[in-house]
Amino acid sequence: MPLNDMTFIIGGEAGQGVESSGAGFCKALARGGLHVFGLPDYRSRIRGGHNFFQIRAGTRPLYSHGGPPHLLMALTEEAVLRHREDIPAGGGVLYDPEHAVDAGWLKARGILAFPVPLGKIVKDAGGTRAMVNTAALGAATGLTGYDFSKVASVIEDNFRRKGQDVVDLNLKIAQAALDYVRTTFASSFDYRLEPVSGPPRMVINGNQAFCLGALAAGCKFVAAYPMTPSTTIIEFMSARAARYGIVTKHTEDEIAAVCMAIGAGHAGVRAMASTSGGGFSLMVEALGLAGMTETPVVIVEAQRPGPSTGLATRTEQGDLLFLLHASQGEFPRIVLAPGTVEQCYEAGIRAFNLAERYQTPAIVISDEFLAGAIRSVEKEAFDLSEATIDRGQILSDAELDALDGPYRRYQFTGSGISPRAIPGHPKAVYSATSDEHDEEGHITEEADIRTRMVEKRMRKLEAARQEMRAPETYGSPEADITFLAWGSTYGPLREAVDVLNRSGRKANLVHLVDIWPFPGEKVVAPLSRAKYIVDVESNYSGQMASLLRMHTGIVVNARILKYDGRALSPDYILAHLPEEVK
Amino acid sequence: MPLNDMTFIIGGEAGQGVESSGAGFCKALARGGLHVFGLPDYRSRIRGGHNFFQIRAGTRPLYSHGGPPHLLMALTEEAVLRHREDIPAGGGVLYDPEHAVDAGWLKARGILAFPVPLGKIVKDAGGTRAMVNTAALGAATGLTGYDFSKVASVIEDNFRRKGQDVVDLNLKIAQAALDYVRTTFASSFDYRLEPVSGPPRMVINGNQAFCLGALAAGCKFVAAYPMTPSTTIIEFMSARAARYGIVTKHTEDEIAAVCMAIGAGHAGVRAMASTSGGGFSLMVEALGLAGMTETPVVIVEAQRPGPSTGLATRTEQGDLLFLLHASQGEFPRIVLAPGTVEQCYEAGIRAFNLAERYQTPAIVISDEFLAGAIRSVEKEAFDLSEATIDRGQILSDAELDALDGPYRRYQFTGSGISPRAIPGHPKAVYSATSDEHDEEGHITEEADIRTRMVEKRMRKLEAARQEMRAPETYGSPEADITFLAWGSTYGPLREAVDVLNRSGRKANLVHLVDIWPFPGEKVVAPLSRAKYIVDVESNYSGQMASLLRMHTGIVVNARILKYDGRALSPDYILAHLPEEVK
Amino acid sequence: MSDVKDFFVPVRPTWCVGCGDYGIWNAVKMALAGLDLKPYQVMFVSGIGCGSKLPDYTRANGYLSIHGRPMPVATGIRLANHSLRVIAVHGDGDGYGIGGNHFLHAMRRNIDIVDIIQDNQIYGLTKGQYSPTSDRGFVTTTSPEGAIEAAVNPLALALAAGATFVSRSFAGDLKHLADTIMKAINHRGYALVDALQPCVTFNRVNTYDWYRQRVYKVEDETGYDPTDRMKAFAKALEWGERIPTGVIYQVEGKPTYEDQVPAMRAGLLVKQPIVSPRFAEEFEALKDAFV
Amino acid sequence: MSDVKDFFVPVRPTWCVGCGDYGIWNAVKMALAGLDLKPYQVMFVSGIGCGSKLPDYTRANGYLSIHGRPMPVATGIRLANHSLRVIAVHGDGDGYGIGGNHFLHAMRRNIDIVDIIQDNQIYGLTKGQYSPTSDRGFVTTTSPEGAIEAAVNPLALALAAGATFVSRSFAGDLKHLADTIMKAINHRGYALVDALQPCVTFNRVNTYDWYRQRVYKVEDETGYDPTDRMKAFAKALEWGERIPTGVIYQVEGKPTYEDQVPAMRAGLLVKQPIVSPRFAEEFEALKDAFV
Ligand SMILES: Cc1ncc(C[n+]2csc(CCOP(=O)(O)OP(=O)(O)O)c2C)c(N)n1
Ligand SMILES: Cc1ncc(C[n+]2csc(CCOP(=O)(O)OP(=O)(O)O)c2C)c(N)n1
Ligand code: SF4
Ligand code: SF4
Ligand SMILES: [Mg+2]
Ligand SMILES: [Mg+2]
Repeated sequence: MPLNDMTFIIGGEAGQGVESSGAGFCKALARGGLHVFGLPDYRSRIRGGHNFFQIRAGTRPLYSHGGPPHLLMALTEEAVLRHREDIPAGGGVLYDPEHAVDAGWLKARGILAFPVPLGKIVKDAGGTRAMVNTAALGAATGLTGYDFSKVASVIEDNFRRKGQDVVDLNLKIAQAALDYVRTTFASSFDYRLEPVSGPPRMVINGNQAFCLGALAAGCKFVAAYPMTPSTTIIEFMSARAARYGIVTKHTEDEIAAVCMAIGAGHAGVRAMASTSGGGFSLMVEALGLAGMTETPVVIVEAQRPGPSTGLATRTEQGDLLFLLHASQGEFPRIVLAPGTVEQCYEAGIRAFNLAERYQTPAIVISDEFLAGAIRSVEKEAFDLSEATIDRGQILSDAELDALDGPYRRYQFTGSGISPRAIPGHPKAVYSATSDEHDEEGHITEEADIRTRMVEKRMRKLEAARQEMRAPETYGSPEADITFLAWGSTYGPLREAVDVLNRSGRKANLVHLVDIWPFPGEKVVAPLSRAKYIVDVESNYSGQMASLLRMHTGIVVNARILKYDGRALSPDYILAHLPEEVK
Repeated sequence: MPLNDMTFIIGGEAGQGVESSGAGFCKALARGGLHVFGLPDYRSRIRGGHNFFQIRAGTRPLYSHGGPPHLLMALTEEAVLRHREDIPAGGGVLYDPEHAVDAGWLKARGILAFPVPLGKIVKDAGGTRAMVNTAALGAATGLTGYDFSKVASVIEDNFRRKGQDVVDLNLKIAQAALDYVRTTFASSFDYRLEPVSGPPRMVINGNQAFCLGALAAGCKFVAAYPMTPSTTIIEFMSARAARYGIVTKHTEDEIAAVCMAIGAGHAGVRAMASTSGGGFSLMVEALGLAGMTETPVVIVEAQRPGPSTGLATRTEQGDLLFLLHASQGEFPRIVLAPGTVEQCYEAGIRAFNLAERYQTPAIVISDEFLAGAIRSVEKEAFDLSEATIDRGQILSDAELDALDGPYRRYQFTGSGISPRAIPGHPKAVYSATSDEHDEEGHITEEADIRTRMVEKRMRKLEAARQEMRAPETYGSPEADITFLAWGSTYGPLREAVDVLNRSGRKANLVHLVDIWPFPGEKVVAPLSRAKYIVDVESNYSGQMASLLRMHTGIVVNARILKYDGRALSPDYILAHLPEEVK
Repeated sequence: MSDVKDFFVPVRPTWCVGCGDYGIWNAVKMALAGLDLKPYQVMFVSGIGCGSKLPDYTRANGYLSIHGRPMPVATGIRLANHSLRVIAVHGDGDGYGIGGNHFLHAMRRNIDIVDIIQDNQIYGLTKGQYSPTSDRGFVTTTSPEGAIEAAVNPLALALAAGATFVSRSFAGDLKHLADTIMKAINHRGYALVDALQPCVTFNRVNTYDWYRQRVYKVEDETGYDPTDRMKAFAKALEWGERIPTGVIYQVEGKPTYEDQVPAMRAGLLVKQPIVSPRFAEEFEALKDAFV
Repeated sequence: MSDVKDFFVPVRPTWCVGCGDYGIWNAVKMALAGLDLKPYQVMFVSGIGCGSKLPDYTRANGYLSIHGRPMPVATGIRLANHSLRVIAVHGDGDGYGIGGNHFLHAMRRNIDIVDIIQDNQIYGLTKGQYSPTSDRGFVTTTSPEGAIEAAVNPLALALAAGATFVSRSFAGDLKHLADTIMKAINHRGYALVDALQPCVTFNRVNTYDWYRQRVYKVEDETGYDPTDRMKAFAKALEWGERIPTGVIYQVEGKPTYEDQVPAMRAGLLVKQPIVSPRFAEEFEALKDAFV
């Protein structure tokens, strides 16, 4: 009887609350001390179609979705048809007998059919069709024998805003479904869940984690134009703007968004713009403006599959080389690609520190998978006391008062970093300019000053490169297979590495978060010991492998690439191992 | 007595006609069978400041500026101060004694002073101050003993539009200056020019040559927003639009420019947008649109030094890696980087053929140096009969009439190229879409179709890679030094190679025009024989060297890089040879 | 005669049940059929948004471009082939938000394009943020305390920008909308159709009822003269208790952009020979100019 | 008292002799001195163009941004530090051409920024292409047969877009221009100053004389009421033989954008502690919401 190790799928139409009930269930499981990983899969439409939400629950930390679903909670017929092939024998399908589900097909494959009159239960309780998902939650709780009080507490929290009546109604529905299942199917389902002891864990996605980091970093200004999968960043910050003294601005377009953030950064506050690839494309010109005027600004780019509009609600890592080289001319930038929610939180802090320390744009690159997938994680992982704030070289009022001679905003220095003055002080009067300029900021065309100014700016990359961190190495030190990864593929790969190592193989992974300035030597170190390097990326061309070769000469032995808009899973990676290392 | 081998500089304020008289003099020399190279150097201001124009004249084809100026035609005091240090002994300075020129300084260095009362000559002839440059031309003709009829014929052609009076006045002024010089200085100047026999040659710059190519290719639509150094393209085409049945559009911004070109390309005409780096930055999102909808469109990007506004009227090759990776997601594109005016002409034709053959954007990358420098070149080099037009796979009306079943615009094919139908035919009704789509063009989110559609698009790169041409190798086959270059540095490098080989060294150069899809093997071939590779680029980081390593693993031995906004010259290259090969 | 069925494709719209986009879709097809236009004679150009999916659901030439850029794409198409009836169709965020600059410049150009804005006063496809036409105080995820900007007034802007046809209609009044679109198609020059479009999912304020209680037709008003720009401006400023619909302004006889482009006088650009027979000769002359 | 000399920097303008930009430059400095503003209290934000170089020649905080984008940069600055008097100064191509969308949205936002457009009806810095305000028929290198678009009417647009202060002046009338700029600075909310600016090099039509023969001041007109939006619109449409200057429209008392942003009530954003003292506590609550 498999206990506390199972995978669910909740499937239904857009608008049926598939995602919210999935997330709610995850939270209920986490409140029972279980680890969870939840992955939404939805279409670029508001109602109808087929959405689903995958939940994995276990007693060890989970880093990825994947594996066959043991229980399918089908809110529509289509959900059954879409997923039934994946269900292993012994698994089950929970559905409303209103829907024409071929129970014979299921039984023939050893899959249990759990018809539950969800619609009727809701109706009898006096609920609306939108509450069917609550019924399904109750039913699933019943089938798996999980502790209803955990589910009930989440229902209470989620509906509290809507009033006690709504809370009670949902509780009633969930309870009724649970009772129905308990009486009808007793304990005929093998897969069981029960609370274990464990610390309270957060269930959080990458965008939320990044926002917590940005709040901890003292971000004061957020500008954005909505674009999936980045929209939840500006929405999260807007909801909390009044409380935390943040200005958020939904702008007329992405050009305005990044320009406003640059303006705010210039004026002295920590500022960011969040977007996805298409919006970033529109920010490219202003990115160079920030580079030239040495204005700190943070840009978050949550990737989705391109080119162009592509698959608006899906995932890909197709923008790496674009982000690294975007905008005309050459200037320093920082690029971080967190791979876990913990790293998202950390990137939220580091990006602002690095942007201000090097007075340059800092780009945080994530993707729909990382932005939207939720994971249980210890509260301590988001540690405020480690969130040191380093604003870099800013002249204090006293230092400015003491200044004699003109303030030289772009002073030539050994590090390339010139002390900043925040506008508004009588001694800090200068112009920043997108034209080439002299130390005081005045436009110049002199060849010598130009050369030195380019070198001054680019010199900043040297110190930045020093503080870029080595990739994380995880897995067997004596690996026969070394996976190379960046960003969101960390989780699935980590699980694949665990599977391999548990099966007696020797595998590890080398994962980059700090991407630019490319920490060449630190990347070479772990890879030079590698026997067989497999580059794993959610894109067509293996962009990290290209970058690696460009900067280190190392050529990977093989690539596992996926570009259908769905996240790489451990199963997929294992199934696609190159012949040589199979 | 050095005959027919000399360098001039005309220097003065913006607005004094430095560039037009330089270009006119070049034409006059070419009409005498001489080879010329002319390079304007001007500031981002409309009047005042210091502009200059360098002219080299010789009896062999010239590929670059460079070398010390033998005669400085100074229209201002500043011109003398700026350039006098560069003049060799035996050289001369022609100036108006109105200006406080230190003739003693010149004499002390063996430089001849040729004070000519240009202003007075103009005034006496009844001219305006704007005609002083004409006087200077006449004077230079006199000093060098050149055939005045050649100069006169250019004056006639240039001023004909303004009426015979203006022609006559300018001729009178030029003649008067010439007479003054002949009487006053006899033949005291060593450097002489005289007509030689030779075919009539064009004197043309890269933008003009590209436009001739585009006209030969049947380009019917040009959209642009003005931006130095690309503006002269839309201006050239606009001036000839009515005559050649071309629609040109100065748009509200660069986004509109490229979108209009894409729309026109979609509707079935050959269309292009021209811009510089900042404008290209704004076109990035739509670039991906063309990639996704498989719309042929040509984009010309004439680079200038960045980042951001940078040095608006100067030159750099800083945008290579940006152009290659611009826009979110992955899709095929073609990138050509012509290095000479002949190659610009050719690129004007090939870009349209490649864009239509592969139904994808084709980018032509040039820079201010190539766009604006003029060179004498045989008329035959621009051969219309070689300008074959290949529109790729377009379904004829008859083929469409015969179609049964729906038209599948994005049909899966072995080559990845799907036959196009031009909208307007009853059987060719379909939608192009920036979302991922199926063979008929309808939006889809299905993983399988997505994967196949990505592969179909990317497959186009394979055939395109095959037809990308090998780099040109020039120089000693047994070279000890191999220079690597792309785009506009061809000319200066070629001259540097000649100098080295003439001096007994063994040097050659490997120059890429066809950059993307990167013709890896064809680049490896010449470089694998190289003993010592020196990458020469007008940028800070050596972007071609990075690209080379990324795609071939080859690491260059050294780099000569320049990023002060001024074009690389043969002298500069020779002076900066790495110690190992000095 | 063509028929609405001619515009049928076997693709089911992904719009929410009850969405105003259905009304606009049906009205457009009625208008095309009413004018006896065939699918191959029409080119829809859209951007990105719920409503912008319309061309995917309609048999006709179509180009689903990127967010905010249908106008320049449509302009390029129209200049290359001015036999196509080009109809831009896109959301209020697309047209008045990110695409605002193209909106302005298309109008002063008087390019002969019908510009239908699916004006639901919200961002639908991105799940409910406030849009340029959202009223002050409108609460959404990006305006949690209520919008603090004045709403864009598309009709007033159009009048100021020099549009030659300015209209508004309502997705809940199919006949009036189809009629207005027909007039827009028949108009020579740029024609704005601001189509009020309930978003039943995210906009719980500006519902069918809300609009129904407010809209009235200027055609029903005795003496309303849509050729008077000042009157039209006053009318355009009305928004609140009463919302005018119909042709607010139309001036005929102004040259279109297409009328004035020399190269388009010879006929459709796309039908011109790629290089003219006498080009070889011309080319020699072109080169000679550099000699 | 501050003085025009306070705004002096030892950098010589690169403008052509006689350029209208000198007039605007002098008028701006006169206005600042007249209002006793100090260089550190003012932030100029420009784009790219001849006129956009003004901040480089003026002692004050400045940000020379990119072409068309001064308004959003200025908005970001202003939201971060609303003690700065933010003055955008840029060309007609910059402001009404490529920057048109930001122009529209800044106005409806009523952000408290003075927006001075150096309106020379031409692209100066790129050497003479026609601009959005070029009159129909104007011949340039990109309009060799004469412009075939109707010119943008900035004042009419501003009125339609909801601007609360709409004015025009002339670089050839220093006193009037300085005066108008002072009024614009004193206005709470977005303030447009369309400054007619002869480009002596590339615009040989709209010269000092051309403007001088046409401009008149609405202030001199008895009974002109700049608070009447309809009258202002009629006035804005005047262009040709007579060109109105002065404050065409002003409405006071409308809340600025800044007034309405909750986070800005606590004072200047830039002066807030980077993280508040009670943030540690708040942070625990933030995290707990995910448990
Ligand atoms: C450059 C860019 N930015 C943002 C988006 C995301 N996006 C898609 S639709 C949309 C707005 C939808 O609103 P609207 O145009 O009013 O259309 P509706 O969905 O309401 O019909 C946005 C912001 C995008 N696709 N491209
Ligand atoms: C994105 C971008 N496109 C084009 C340019 C080139 N450019 C510089 S100034 C200018 C227009 C100048 O006209 P205007 O704004 O009217 O200013 P003026 O020079 O007349 O003062 C242009 C197109 C640029 N710098 N950036
Ligand atoms: S979200 Fe709104 S606009 Fe979009 S389809 Fe649904 S109802 Fe229509
Ligand atoms: S080109 Fe015109 S706008 Fe520019 S500085 Fe000269 S006169 Fe002034
Ligand atoms: Mg909308
Ligand atoms: Mg201008």
